[in-house]
Order: sequence, then structure tokens, then C-alpha cells
Amino acid sequence: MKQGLFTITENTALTRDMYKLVLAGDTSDITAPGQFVNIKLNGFFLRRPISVCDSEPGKLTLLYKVVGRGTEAMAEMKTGETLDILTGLGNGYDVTKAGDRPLLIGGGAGVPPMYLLARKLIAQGKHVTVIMGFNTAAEVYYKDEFEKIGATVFVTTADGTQGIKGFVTAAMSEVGDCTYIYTCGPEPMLKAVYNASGVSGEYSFEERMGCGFGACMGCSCKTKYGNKRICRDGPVLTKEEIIW
Amino acid sequence: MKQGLFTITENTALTRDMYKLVLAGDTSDITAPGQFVNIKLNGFFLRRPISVCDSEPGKLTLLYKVVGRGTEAMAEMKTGETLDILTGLGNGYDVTKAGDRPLLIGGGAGVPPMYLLARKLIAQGKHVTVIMGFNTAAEVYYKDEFEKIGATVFVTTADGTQGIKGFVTAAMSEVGDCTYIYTCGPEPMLKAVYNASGVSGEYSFEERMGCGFGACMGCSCKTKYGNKRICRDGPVLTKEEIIW
Amino acid sequence: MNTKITLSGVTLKNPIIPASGTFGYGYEFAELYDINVLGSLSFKGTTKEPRFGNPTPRIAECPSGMINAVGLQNPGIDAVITEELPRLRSVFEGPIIANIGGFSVEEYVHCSERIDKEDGVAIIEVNISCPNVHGGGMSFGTSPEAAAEVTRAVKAVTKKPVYIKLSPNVTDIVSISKACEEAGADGISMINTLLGMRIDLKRKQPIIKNKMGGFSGNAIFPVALRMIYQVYEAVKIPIIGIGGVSSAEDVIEMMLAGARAVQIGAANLVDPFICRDIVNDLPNVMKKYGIDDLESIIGGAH
Amino acid sequence: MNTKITLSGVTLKNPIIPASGTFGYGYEFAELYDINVLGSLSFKGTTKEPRFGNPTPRIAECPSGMINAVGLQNPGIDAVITEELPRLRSVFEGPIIANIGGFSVEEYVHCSERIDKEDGVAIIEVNISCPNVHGGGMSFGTSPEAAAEVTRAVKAVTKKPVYIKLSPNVTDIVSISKACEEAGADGISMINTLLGMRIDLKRKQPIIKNKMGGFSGNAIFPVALRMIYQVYEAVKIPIIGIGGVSSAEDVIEMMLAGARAVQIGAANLVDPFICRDIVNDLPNVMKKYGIDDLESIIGGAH
Repeated sequence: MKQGLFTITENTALTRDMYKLVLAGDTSDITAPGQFVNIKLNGFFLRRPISVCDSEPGKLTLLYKVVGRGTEAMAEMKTGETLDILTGLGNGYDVTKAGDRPLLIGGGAGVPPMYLLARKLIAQGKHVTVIMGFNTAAEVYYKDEFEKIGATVFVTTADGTQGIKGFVTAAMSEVGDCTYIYTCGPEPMLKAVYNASGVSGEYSFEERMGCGFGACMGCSCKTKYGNKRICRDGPVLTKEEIIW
Repeated sequence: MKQGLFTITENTALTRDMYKLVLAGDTSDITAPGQFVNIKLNGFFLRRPISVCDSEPGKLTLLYKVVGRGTEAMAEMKTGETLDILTGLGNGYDVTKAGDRPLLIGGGAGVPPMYLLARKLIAQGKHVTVIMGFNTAAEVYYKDEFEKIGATVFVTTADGTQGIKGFVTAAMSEVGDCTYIYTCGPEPMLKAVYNASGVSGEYSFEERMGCGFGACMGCSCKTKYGNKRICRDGPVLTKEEIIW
Repeated sequence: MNTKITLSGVTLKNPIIPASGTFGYGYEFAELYDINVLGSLSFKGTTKEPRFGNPTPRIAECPSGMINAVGLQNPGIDAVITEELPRLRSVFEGPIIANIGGFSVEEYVHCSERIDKEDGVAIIEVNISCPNVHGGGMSFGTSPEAAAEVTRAVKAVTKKPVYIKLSPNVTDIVSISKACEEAGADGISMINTLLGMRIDLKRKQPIIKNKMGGFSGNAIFPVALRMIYQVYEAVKIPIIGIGGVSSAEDVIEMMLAGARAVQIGAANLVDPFICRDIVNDLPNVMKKYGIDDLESIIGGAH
Repeated sequence: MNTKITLSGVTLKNPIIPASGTFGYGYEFAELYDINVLGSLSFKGTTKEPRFGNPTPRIAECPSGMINAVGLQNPGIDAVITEELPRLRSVFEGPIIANIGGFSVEEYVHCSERIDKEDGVAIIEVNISCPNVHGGGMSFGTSPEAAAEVTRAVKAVTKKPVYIKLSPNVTDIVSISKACEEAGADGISMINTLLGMRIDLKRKQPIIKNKMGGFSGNAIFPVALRMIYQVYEAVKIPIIGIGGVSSAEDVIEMMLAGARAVQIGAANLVDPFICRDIVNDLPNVMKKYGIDDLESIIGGAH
């Protein structure tokens, strides 16, 4: 974990409520896809944890959903402003487990961490398939970005306005065999993926956090391997340890 | 009273701890010298009351002393930032009482309201004398500005490093006769002026305020004419009503 | 979109009420905007005799809040009835809440008897929780027996609904609220300020001349909300929620906890237009959260 | 510039102590900075048996603060003594404060007996004020008799100084602190969290699964300061001040109120380096306010 000052270089809407925030600063502590950062906002006591969408030396990309007063304030932030951010939080995904044909499944605001993960896996020569699940076509974002880096992308929408009609599990049957599943999204989606998948995988969970770095025990969960802190021992759990 | 958004056009240090803040915005509710404004600062609950140093249509000049966390934050504010300000607060000085040779006495952070007052009185053809009291030469500010508009200026410093050595009362004897006294400064100074002066006058008081516009009764004081709120019925009291 | 609510038979066009001590007797705010947009207003705490209150300084700042130790400065019940109330009624047509302070049961009774005859006053709010006056106020608010005694005495001299304003500086606010209900209170106003303090690092002495004072502002909202939630489960009489409210969202959150109406206090002192702005925002925020009728959400989080 | 202070004969190089529950057992923070700069640290509240604590969500945000309802998650006293404490002692040479929680007098006694044998532990801090566990914790902290009973029982089984950590959710914290002193407590730690609540407007239900939780952060500083000031006038034993401290200025303000040392709680969760930063700032802030020796300012505002 590192504490650093980042400068906003871009903060734009991708959809009605998903925003892209690009920051310049020290990303050296971000060591795995699936990690998150924790942002201090003026006027709010707790930091805002946001998953890493992409990270390269000096440049951090976050996609965030406006869901409350904190993220509403984030949407108002302007280029040139600086933010106090803790980076390198959480365990992240283990890319060595992928096998040849990993399947990445992101639902709604759970899509962003799949991007850096896909990029890393493709760089290792894997054949990466991504399923992105949304409620409706107007919510779809980042499909082109995934395709640009060489991922095979399936979009699902609950109302059928784009791609496959239904939930992400509807696309899973079309994808066919895969070697490993990496996923992030709302808990009902994670559970559906868990039940529909025949392979091992890593599941990223969300919980209301206090600190984001393991100190407060606010976001604990029970696993088959004992109590874990979502923020520090997670947010990624292996399929084998999950207790629903 | 009006609530308005003002844009910072200048925020610079005059001395080690006195700053000049120039703002663009609606000054139409500032009707008398000696009034004050109340500034909302990010991260602070109460507004900061600051006396008006100068006001013209669209342009407001404030001089403030850095004394705590709030004014420290003010010193960090940058040109282009906007501030939520309540204007037109307090009764202000009554310029019709001045007579031909009014004497204006400001001590330390009590100097600023004397500027607009001097400007208004000079515009009416009065012969204005200003006494500015400081601890030491390094604290002196705005002497040139007062002279530029045609005031006769006496500076006193407690340590004698500039002007007359001593307190403002030391200069009062040199000034000789005056028709009326307008003053603002720390309470011991006001009391010394009160005791040394043979004419009537108006004295501006300071008190810790809650709202600044008369609602909370936080800054009440007793006068010979009954209880008054420094923020609304004051900050200016006439010599005749003061109870020490 | 229905923002109407009723308090003991009194209909308010909306649940927004400036809290006692932050809105004077209303007429000065009426110079800023038409205060008839408000559901009601609770006027400055009034005592039998005129009071200057405590020595100054009597204000200190805190993170997300402030401390005041005004100490019930007011012109006394006679002047309030002959001067302040007529001025208020000339600018406000809605139901008025008369906030009454006191140092003895007799004083509460005296003021309530006087106020009982005033037509514009819809509700009497009895402050048994002022932290800033010695030998009275808060001591009534920290014991169920004393709270019940004041309630019974005031109820005996007025036909108007009587709301008891409770102190949060207690171990068990539930037992105090129940004692008030059993003694005949028509409603509960809660919470008054928390007892707080700040020290000036330069002088190394308390900022407030009286040392301590009443702590209010956004900071106390979670404590107010918790207490309202607890009391809502224990009593059947209506609750006017007070404590750190500064937005329409806060109003809805407090109503979900169990408040039937909501008073805005310290926020008025920072933003004199806030009550008007909350009244204006309320329908939008109701829409955002799928609320058609405010009456329907009272206690909705239980 | 002397920042040294003593607590019941234990010398701390400075009064800065991370508060229990916000610093784990220290060794994870030792990856961030050398925690030997700290005066002491109070480790995560430990109970007889391992505990997962309450169901999640157990965190909610507030203006200038937060609510937690963790509910004493900890690996139990046996694991703490065999695993956590040795790890802590490998990275921290200073005096350790062992924070003990419990649901019965017997549990407090059990944990204290075990801890009594641990060399690195300088002080036992008995938490009788956790708002997040039912049937124990806070109920001991809301009655002078119960507080005294726990104090006597723990004192009987340990030679280490015993500090009782008090709840602010009481009418009269002075009487509780005096009861602890009379029962033999060596010091008072105060305050624990205020009981608070938030409601989620979208779900219209409490954010915290357990409904309520402990409210901490800058918001509660004025309440902590007031209570410390009151208790300082009533007892002779030392007070460790806790509640909303997030700067070296806050430390000095709390010491002026009567605290002999100061714990930093919620602020650690927002800024993991804050204790180190306060230690570094302290000499500068002392200089700014003309303070040569921190011992000399304890209770200075009285």
C-alpha cells in the first residue's frame, strides 16, 4: 500500500452514471489486476474504494458508478485537481491460474477490473473471452476497449436491447469450454456464475468498507478457510473457499 | 443581506499574516462602511465574518488576518475559485455624523473598515485623519493606500519601529481637535480611545459569532439602550451606548 | 407528491420546521424570503422573565457543527406575547410552535398558561433539555420522574398539544420518552443539543465563557437518528425529529427513523435560506426515492 | 521539547496511542512505517473466545465520522497470546496496552489473568463500553455499580495497571469514573463510541445490519473533550483521552482538558500514517503554542 497524490487528467461520463477517471501519479504499488484504490474526497469522512480498470507506470484509469453523494461529488471533479489516494489495496486476481482459455465475467459496475486483467492475460498469449452483463443497451460501456486489445466480447442485457438477452449466465453456455473463470459483479450474479461454472475461478466481492486496508475489520466475511477481510485478504476469493 | 457567489481575483499577503482578498460579485447589498461579509469555507461549519475594506459595484476587497485553521485555509485559496458569501451584514458606520474633521482609528486587524469609510468621507469633502496602530513596523499595511485617497495618516507602533512610538492614543494628542471618532480594533484599544476622546464617535466591536445575521443570539452584548446583537444591531455602537 | 403531515391534529403543509433558537421569532427571516413556505416554526425559547443569557463568548466551532451557550436569551413571555408573536403572525399564517423554557415547574406552567390563550400557537414545545442554564432545564430532561412532572403540570393548564423536547445527554432516552407519554404528552421533540466543549489553544482556556455548551450541526445527526429510532419503537405519540438535518435527504432519513416532522437548527445559522431550499428540494428527492406521500414513510425503516 | 509522559509509572516517549480496533495487533501497520515512533498502542479488543463479530454491513459513513458495528471480531485470548502478541512484540518495543472485552465479569477476569503474565503488556484496558455486543460490554459501562464490580474483579487478578474504558452514552459519566476509581482502577480511558445510526434511503432500512453501531471520528471530539474535562475534575487517576482526535492540535486540546495521553481511533482508518504524522507534528505545534513539556499542560484548561 502507498499513499500518493494523483492529478486528474480526465473525468468524463461513459454512460448516464458510469464515469471514467484518468489520473497521473505513482502506480508502482498496483501489482495485480483486481486490486482497488481508496480515494479521499473533500467533505467526506471515509475514502471511496474504486477498482483499478487500468494501470501503467504514471497513469491510473478508474471507472466509477455514481451511486451516492460521494460519487456525485467525484463526477464534479475537474481536470488538474489533485486527489489523495491509497493504491495497491486488496489481493487482486492471480493471473497464473488462467490456463489457455480464461473466461472473464463482469456485471454492471463489476466490469472495470476485467480490463487490466484481460490486458495482462492477452499479453501472456491467452485467448481471453469477456462476458459483460448489463440491464439495458444504454448502460453498456467499454465493449470497444476490450475488443481493441484482442478480447472476444459477449454482451448481455437483461432486456435484450443489446447482445444476448438475459443475464451473464446466458452467455456462458454460448462461450463453451473455458479453463478458468474470473468474475466481478453483484453478489446474485457471482452466485449464478458459481452455480453455472464447471471450472475453478476467482470471484471478487464487494462490502461496505471502513479503511480499505485491513485495520478496522469492517468488511469481514466467513470463508471455508476462515474469516477474511474483503479489503485486504480479498476482494478476490477462490471458488473453493466461498461460503454463500 | 444577500447570499452570492464571488470569484477570487486576487489573494495575496500584505504582511506575514495579513492578506488581501479581492472578489468579483454582487456588492449591491453593502450599503455602509463598517459592515462585514460572512464567508463559507469548505471543511468548516461556521462562516468566517470579515469586515469590508472596500466595495464598489462588482468588486469587493477584504483584508483578513490569518489567526486559525479557517483563515489558514483562506490563505491557500487561489484565483478563480468561487466563494459563497453573505453580504451586507451589520449596521456599519453612519457617515452623516462625521463633521468636518473626523478621526478614524484602526488597530491591527481593525484597520480595514477604515478604508471604505475614509474613501466615502473624503468623497463628501471631509478632512479625514487616520491613525493606524500596530505592534511593529513589519505589521504595517495599507498606509500608502490611505494616503493615495487623500487621508492624513499617522502610524503608531508599540515598539517605535515606525511612526509614533506607543499606542493609537499617543497619536490622538498629536492630531489635535477632531469632530467625531470612528474606530475599530481590539477591545482594550477601543476602551483607551473612548477614555482619551473628548468627542462622540462610533466604535466597532468584535465577538465570536454563530450566524452573523442576528438569528442565533451568539454575540449579544449589553448596551445602555438594551441588549444588542453585535452581528446585526452592531458591530458599530455609538460612544453613548457602550457599557464596558 | 404529498408533503402534508399532521401533528396531533395540526396539519402542516410540509414537515419542515425551523428549530427554536435558530430562527428568532421568524420576522427577520421573513425579510429574506416568504416564510409561509414552511410547515411551521418553533420560536426562540421563551421564559417567564426576560433573560440576557450567558456571558460571551458563547459560540465555538466544531467539525461539522458548533457549540452554543446562549442560555435562553429572550425578552420574557410578556414581551413575546405583546410584541414578538404579533410581529410573527403578521408574516406567518401557518401553525406556530411556542417553545417554552424554565427553571421550575411553576415557570413552565406560567408560560404555558399565557401561551394557551394565543390563537396562532398550535403546539407548545416544552424545553426540558437546555444544557446552558443551571438549576433547571436539562435536569428535568435527565430523569423520567422530573420529565413526567413537568409534562403533567403543563398539560393541566393548556388545551393545546404539548410536546416535550428531550435531552440526548442521557443513558436511557426511551424511559424518559415513555414517562412523558404516560404523563400525557402529545408528542416528543428530539433531540436537543449534546453537551460539548472546545478549548482555545492560545489562551489554554475553554473557548466558551461558560466552559461547555450545546453541540449541534450535522455532526450529531447519527445520534439523533438512533434516538428517534429507539423512541419510535417505545411510544405511540408523534416525534418531531431534530438534530443535524441540513438537506431534504436528511429529512427523509429522519422520517424513516420515525419522525413525523423535522426541525432544522444549526443549518439555518450557516445558510439562512436552507429551510426554504429544503422545502423546494423535497418533492424532487421524494421522486428520486419513489415516495409519493411523506405520511407513508414515517417509521418506514422499522 | 519534551513529549514524554507517564501513565501509572509507565513511561511513553510521547502521548500518541492508536486506539483499540483501529490498528489491529500493530504488525500490519509496521509494514507501512516503524511503529516504534508511537508512545504505545492499544491492541484490538480481545475476548475469551474467538469471535467473528456481527453480520455485515457493519460500516456506515457520517458527516465527519463513521459508524462501526464490528462487534469485537478477534481470534480469542489464546491465539492473541500465542500468535498476535509475539508478532506485535517483534515489531514494537514500546509499552503495549492490552484491550480486553467481555460478556461477563468472569470473562474479563479470565482474559486479564492470562494477560497479566505477558511481559510486553504494560497496561490492561478493560472495555466496558462496546456498543456493539448484546448482553455485555456497554451495560457494564452504564452503571457505576457494574463498572466498579468489573474493576474490582480485574484488579484482584493482575498487578498491571488497569484502565477502564468508559462509554459516553450515559447521563453521568462522572459518577461512573468515580466508582471505577474507588474500586481501584489505575486510570480511565475515555470515551468509547457514541451509539449512532444511519438509514439507507434506497432500501429504506438501516445501513448497518445490526441497525445501530458505534459512532466515532472528528464529529465526536467536542463530546469527548467535555467528558474528559468533567472527569478530570472528579478523579485523581490518569485519563487516556479518546474521541475524534486527528491532529497534533487535537492532542494538545485534549491534554489541556485533562488527558494524560491520547488515543487516535477512526482517523487511522482514513489516513494510515496519521499517528506517525501526529508524532512528527507534535514538537512544531508545541512550539507554536509555547509548550516545552507536555506533562506541564495536562489539565491546563482548568
